Amino acid sequence: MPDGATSVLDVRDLKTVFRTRSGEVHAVNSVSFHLRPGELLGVVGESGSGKSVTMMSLLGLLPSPPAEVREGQVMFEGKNLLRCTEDHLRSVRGARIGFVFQDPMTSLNPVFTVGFQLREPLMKHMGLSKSAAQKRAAELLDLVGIPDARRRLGDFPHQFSGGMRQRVMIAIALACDPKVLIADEPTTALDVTIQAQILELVRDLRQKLGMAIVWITHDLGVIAGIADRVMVMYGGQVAEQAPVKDLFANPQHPYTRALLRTIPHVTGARAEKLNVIEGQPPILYRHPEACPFAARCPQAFDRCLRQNPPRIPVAAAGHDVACFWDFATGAPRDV
Amino acid sequence: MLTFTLRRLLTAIPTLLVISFVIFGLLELAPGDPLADQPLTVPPEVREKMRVALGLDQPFYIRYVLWLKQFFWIEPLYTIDSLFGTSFAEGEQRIVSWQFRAPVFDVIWQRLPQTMWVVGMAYLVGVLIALPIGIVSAYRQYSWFDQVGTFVSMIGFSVPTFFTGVLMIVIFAVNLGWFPSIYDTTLRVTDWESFKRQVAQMVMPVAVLALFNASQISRFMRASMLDNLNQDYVRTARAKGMTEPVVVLTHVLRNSMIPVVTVIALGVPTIFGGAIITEQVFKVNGLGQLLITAIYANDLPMVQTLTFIFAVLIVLFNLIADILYGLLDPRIRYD
Amino acid sequence: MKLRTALMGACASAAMALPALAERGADGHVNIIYWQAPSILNPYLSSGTKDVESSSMILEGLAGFNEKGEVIPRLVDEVPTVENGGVSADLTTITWVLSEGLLWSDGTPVTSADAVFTYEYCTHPEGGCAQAARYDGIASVEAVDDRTIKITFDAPKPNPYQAFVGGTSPLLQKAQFENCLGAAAPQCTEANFGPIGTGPFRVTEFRPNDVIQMEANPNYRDPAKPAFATVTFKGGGDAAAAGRAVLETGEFDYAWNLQLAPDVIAGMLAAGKGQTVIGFGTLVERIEMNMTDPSPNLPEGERSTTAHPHPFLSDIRVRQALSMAIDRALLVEIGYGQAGRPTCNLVPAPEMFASDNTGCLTQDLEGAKALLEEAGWTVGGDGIRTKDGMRLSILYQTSTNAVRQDFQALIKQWWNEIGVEVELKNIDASVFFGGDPGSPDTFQKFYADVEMYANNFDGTDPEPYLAQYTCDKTPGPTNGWQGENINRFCDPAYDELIKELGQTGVMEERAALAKRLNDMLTKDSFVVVPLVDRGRISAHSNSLGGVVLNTWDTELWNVADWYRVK
Amino acid sequence: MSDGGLPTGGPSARKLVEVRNLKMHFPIYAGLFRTRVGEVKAVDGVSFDIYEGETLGLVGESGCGKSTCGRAVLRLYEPTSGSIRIDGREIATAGFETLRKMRPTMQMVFQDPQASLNPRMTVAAIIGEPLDEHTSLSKAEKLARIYELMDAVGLNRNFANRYPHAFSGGQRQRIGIARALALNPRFIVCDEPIAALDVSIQAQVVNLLEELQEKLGLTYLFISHDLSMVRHIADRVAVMYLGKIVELAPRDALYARPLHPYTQALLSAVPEPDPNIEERRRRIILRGDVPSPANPPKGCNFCTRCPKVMPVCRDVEPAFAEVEPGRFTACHLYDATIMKTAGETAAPEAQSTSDKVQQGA
Repeated sequence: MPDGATSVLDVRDLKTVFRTRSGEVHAVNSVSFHLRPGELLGVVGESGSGKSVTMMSLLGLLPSPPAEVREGQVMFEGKNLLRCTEDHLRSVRGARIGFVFQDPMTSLNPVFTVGFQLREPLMKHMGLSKSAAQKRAAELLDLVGIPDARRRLGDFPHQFSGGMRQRVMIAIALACDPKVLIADEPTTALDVTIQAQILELVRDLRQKLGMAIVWITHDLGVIAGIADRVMVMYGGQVAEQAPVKDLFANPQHPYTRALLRTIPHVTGARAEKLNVIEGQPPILYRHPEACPFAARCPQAFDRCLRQNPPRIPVAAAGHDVACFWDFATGAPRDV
Repeated sequence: MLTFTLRRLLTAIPTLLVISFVIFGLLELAPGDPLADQPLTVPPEVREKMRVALGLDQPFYIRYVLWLKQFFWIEPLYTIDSLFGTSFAEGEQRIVSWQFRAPVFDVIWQRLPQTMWVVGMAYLVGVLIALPIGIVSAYRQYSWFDQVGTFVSMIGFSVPTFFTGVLMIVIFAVNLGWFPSIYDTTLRVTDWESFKRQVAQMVMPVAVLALFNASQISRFMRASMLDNLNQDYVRTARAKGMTEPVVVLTHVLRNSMIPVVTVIALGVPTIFGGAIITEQVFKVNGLGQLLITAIYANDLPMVQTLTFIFAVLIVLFNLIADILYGLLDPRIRYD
Repeated sequence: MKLRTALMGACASAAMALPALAERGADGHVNIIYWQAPSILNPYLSSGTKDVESSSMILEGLAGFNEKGEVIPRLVDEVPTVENGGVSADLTTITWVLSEGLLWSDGTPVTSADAVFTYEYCTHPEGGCAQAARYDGIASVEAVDDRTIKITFDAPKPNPYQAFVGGTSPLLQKAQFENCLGAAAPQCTEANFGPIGTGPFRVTEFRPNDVIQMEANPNYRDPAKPAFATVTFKGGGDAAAAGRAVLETGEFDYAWNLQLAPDVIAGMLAAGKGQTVIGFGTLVERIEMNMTDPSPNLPEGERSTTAHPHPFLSDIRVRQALSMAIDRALLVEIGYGQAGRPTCNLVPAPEMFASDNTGCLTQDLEGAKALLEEAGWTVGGDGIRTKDGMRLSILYQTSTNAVRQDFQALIKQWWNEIGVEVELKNIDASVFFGGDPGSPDTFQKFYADVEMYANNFDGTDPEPYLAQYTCDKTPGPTNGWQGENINRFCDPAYDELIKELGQTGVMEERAALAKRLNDMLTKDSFVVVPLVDRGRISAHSNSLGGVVLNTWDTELWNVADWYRVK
Repeated sequence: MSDGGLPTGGPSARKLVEVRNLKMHFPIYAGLFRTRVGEVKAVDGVSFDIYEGETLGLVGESGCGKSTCGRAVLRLYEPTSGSIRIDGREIATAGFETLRKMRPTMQMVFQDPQASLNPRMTVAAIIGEPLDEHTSLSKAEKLARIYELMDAVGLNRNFANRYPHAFSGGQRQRIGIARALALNPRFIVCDEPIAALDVSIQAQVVNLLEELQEKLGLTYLFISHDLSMVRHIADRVAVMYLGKIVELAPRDALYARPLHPYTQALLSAVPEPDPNIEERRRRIILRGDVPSPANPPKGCNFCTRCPKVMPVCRDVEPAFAEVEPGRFTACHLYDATIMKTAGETAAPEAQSTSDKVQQGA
């Protein structure tokens, strides 16, 4: 694993717990990952796998209570974001790290103009005057491909279509020229043709601006098209992590494999019957002592039920998996 | 918005005509006699003559049409006359109260100031204390502040004002002697001394009514804030690095105020309706007391006019509430 | 020693006399509270007590009544009588002579023309005058000269002190009300809200059903009066709040008519800020027996009419038994306390007219039972008496009022004890007393066997009051149910006596006749069963002097004599 | 358009559903007196058949009218005009009682299993509700039927008395399917039944639907925006754009060689879960947004975004016609007369901009 010096963001052993009436839910369990400058890290997983919660935990965006970030370290620009002041955190949020959320319909404040919502971070973090912020806001809208940007600053979110709103969200996230952009399912709520537009836009912006991106999604298709590296999450843990082609070509975790098999394609041969992963994802009321996927895993053996597998590096560079089973040998790994 | 307003005003006309007819009819059908409070020593022949003098020998529909003409034609003319010194309404019969033998509108104008002062002030005070309480209660949901607020507003809402009013009189007027138990409607504020007396006599009725109003509105405010605190755009605002005061008092509050403002607007007509019980308890003798004494005295012109004005205000403030909604919420566009 | 006593006596009498010597307006401000708020200051347009009493501070009649019911002069030097020649021997005229130099509060002289005008004002056919009865039987009112007013009656008038006497028929200023005759009367708002009068005070501001501000009348005939310069007359609220404001917080000086439970008043008095005053007049709470059959089986128009005598209340023994079963002392204790006293008389006062009838004051349940037995009513299996297959079952109605419902419950219990079945009914006062001929629930229609309410008479002379029980005043469909003989009592002997009373001028004889008439209705026939002589209880602060409660005129009859106790 | 012209699922197949020129317009009122100023043409003249036992996929982007179309086919809306025949009986104009009698044969599965299940009813009550309404089974018979249905959709019988909130999204959708099956329907409209579910669960529900179809001989109208899922479940696929069907073809033909430019763009926009394919793929990126159905463009509805737009497209509405056996499309590119007579002018206008992102104005 690369050391922190070459990473813009380095997360170690993050652990987040939700306190609910029926007890504590361990949503994120010892998650570690890093983000290199300019790279796009795709984070894949089903709902409840902890992918969004992990990212929200980084910058204290989870409502507390009920959420509580228990352990871990988040190194960003030389500071641990989990131990710094609330003020410092705020100066990072929206300035150095931008966020784009899933539902552009609800993520913008309906009663303020798009211009107001764009100016806010500019005035706060960059100290721009209102008119300077307005000018920059128009440039940003222009950048994300909204026609007639200057005039549209005076419009309210509901006057934009879903795709346009997501462009506005991206403009807000990019307002202060962040080093990192965290995009939480940014295209899930959009139609495929609009999704294609947004993906195209992001590719383009990466080239222009060069920020690192964490892209959370459940759609492996999107990941295949956009990511440099992929992290597969399950049960609040990282199941597998690999460069994108390596992951699709040589998935090491039974869950990754199952996931890939489940997805129908629009091209190529059509399977007669869809593959399914039987059962339901777990809700963890305790810190996992066993592999969280064991109950649904065709490869599971006794060790999986006793021990939670650590992340084990595999043959290819930068590929690791949290599984005791080795598909290459068809036998348990020797670790 | 303009056509919407015009259309609503146009549809209000038949509505109000029906309302006025229904009120008139109900009052007509209600048992009772305007001369019932005259002593039994007044002989029947004299009573009969008094009834004729009141116009009670006319059939129902004639009296209704006469009232309509007086309300919609003569009274407005009379107002114009008194404003511009013209004499359009000269010689025309205004709506005359049976109890006072005086024009109903003169008495209403006379009563309006004390009602506005006490009931209006109570509403204003109620709103002003309700909003911060609602905001803090919601932001710190289930905190001790919220629990106390919930308890107090439950009390304020459920304990009737004739109880709290008399309790306050017994404590503060009878035992402590701080405030007068009887409101002096003739007091004119001319200097510091009379201002202090005015404040002293307003304290108790305003406190009683404000508690009641605040209980209601703070609950609305709290519920509305809670609804909005969980919205996605709040997370967006935090992700932009906005401080908590900005997040709560700008982003959340503006949205939360939309339903609350309409509730507040809808409550305004109740000010003009007066507070029948509280006015009786503190002898404020405003519009509420005017209405209740008119009902007791079977003073049909007064009851009819007051209830109809009240109906007009309700219709009007419903419209105002709708317009406010449209103004506050850019998503709502009438027409 | 003697000298010292004499000196002390002189000092004391000087102190006593002090208020009388005081100069006008020296005692500053006085606050009066009436929990019923005055709605108009013209008693000719409303005879509500609150309106008559409040206006009596401003408007005055030629004469008034004192606390004993005697006629006292106000705008005249002497009350005309047969003796002094002011009343003609044949009782058909009365001549009043105004005092010299009388002025209205606006400074213009009071003349006999004002009296003539007042008569015209109230007798105008379209005016709807509430006091028209005060001017009944008058043929003419003439201004003989500027100060002399001569009233001529249609027939001999043994009690000529009705027109222009007392708070209910004051003098109006012709100049002010000239354009307010007949149909125009209600439109003269300014005059009705601020009449110019001769009383001790004049209006500075009137807010109907709220408050009246008054100041001393600068032209009041007694230059030393009134002692107070200004008055606030507040209306509204309830009797408890009014009592509290005088007796507990001391914000007000005088509170009218505290209709409160006796223990509540006692609690307020404990605060030590004021005291109560009580006066008894002619207001009698009574049970009226229906002499006709109210059965709902009868066709409408015949129900409760003289066409069908009552099936069992026509029997005097039943009526008497019902009266005997009542414990009046207990009723008083529960309902009125010091503000009531038991009575057997329809006319309990003034003293000279009150019969010595006290036979009903002791409850006699056994006697009542015996009487019913004697009348042939025997107790049936369920404890209710029957006779010839008819059950002794009574519908007992009254208006809705807490005290009346308490009375109903107690009386029902007593009547049940003597084997009478009782069904209770109460009706909203505005309907019960509303007089609507279309309503079945008015006290005049009397669609019940017995009913309870209170009534009294104006002034001191009971003649018109007793005259209500003649045969021709029976309410029925022919007269639109307008008639005061509620019981449908009809006795030619009674009618004869009434006629005789109308021709008798000598007071002693009149009193004797009135007593006989009273007895005929009560102890001789038990058609009217009086229960309680209801007094008035009002309160004043310890610092208000000169208050004398008067039940014959308005309570504020001597407000000119009120003063601040120093 | 003749009935015989529509594509067939097989030579022996019988038409179960025949929809002809169905229109569903919602009026827009405005002005002082609320006069009708226009209408939202949610469904604007669609025609299709569904053969017994087949699945017709109806795809399109949000707002294209596919859900409205599905509901109108079941007469959950009053159609503005057009004819709907199910099993030979006209339902577009059927009276209330006739309709009620036909309800058991046609059912619907909704998108949001959370919102379409009454939270205060137990699973047994929800599944049994249609039985109360349309049958007169005894209590025991009803319970037996409920258990049978729960078995059929893979729900544990022991959970019959639980409330919907105790179930996961996939299980709730099974409850919805069980309810739809209660009255032995022949035709089920599945309105985005998997949109709210996770990928792994989607596959479970789709498999269940397929199994049930096989076992019970059901006919589906499967409405979805997920082209890959439709490819899996549907026999034939209809593509909707702005209230109209732009292309209707057998599944394999459509995915292999889409004819209509919109279908082409739609398919090219679906990401493939394979980085190697993604790298090579040439995408057709459509510009702008879908026009408002209240104010559709003149001519072809797709002319505002079409990469192959020709002048004629802005004037003349293309007819929905069979261009190859079993393949229908509404596009001038396949209209021989227009392509021939227009010649040069008919050439696509702006192919070069088609695969570029709009970078602002």
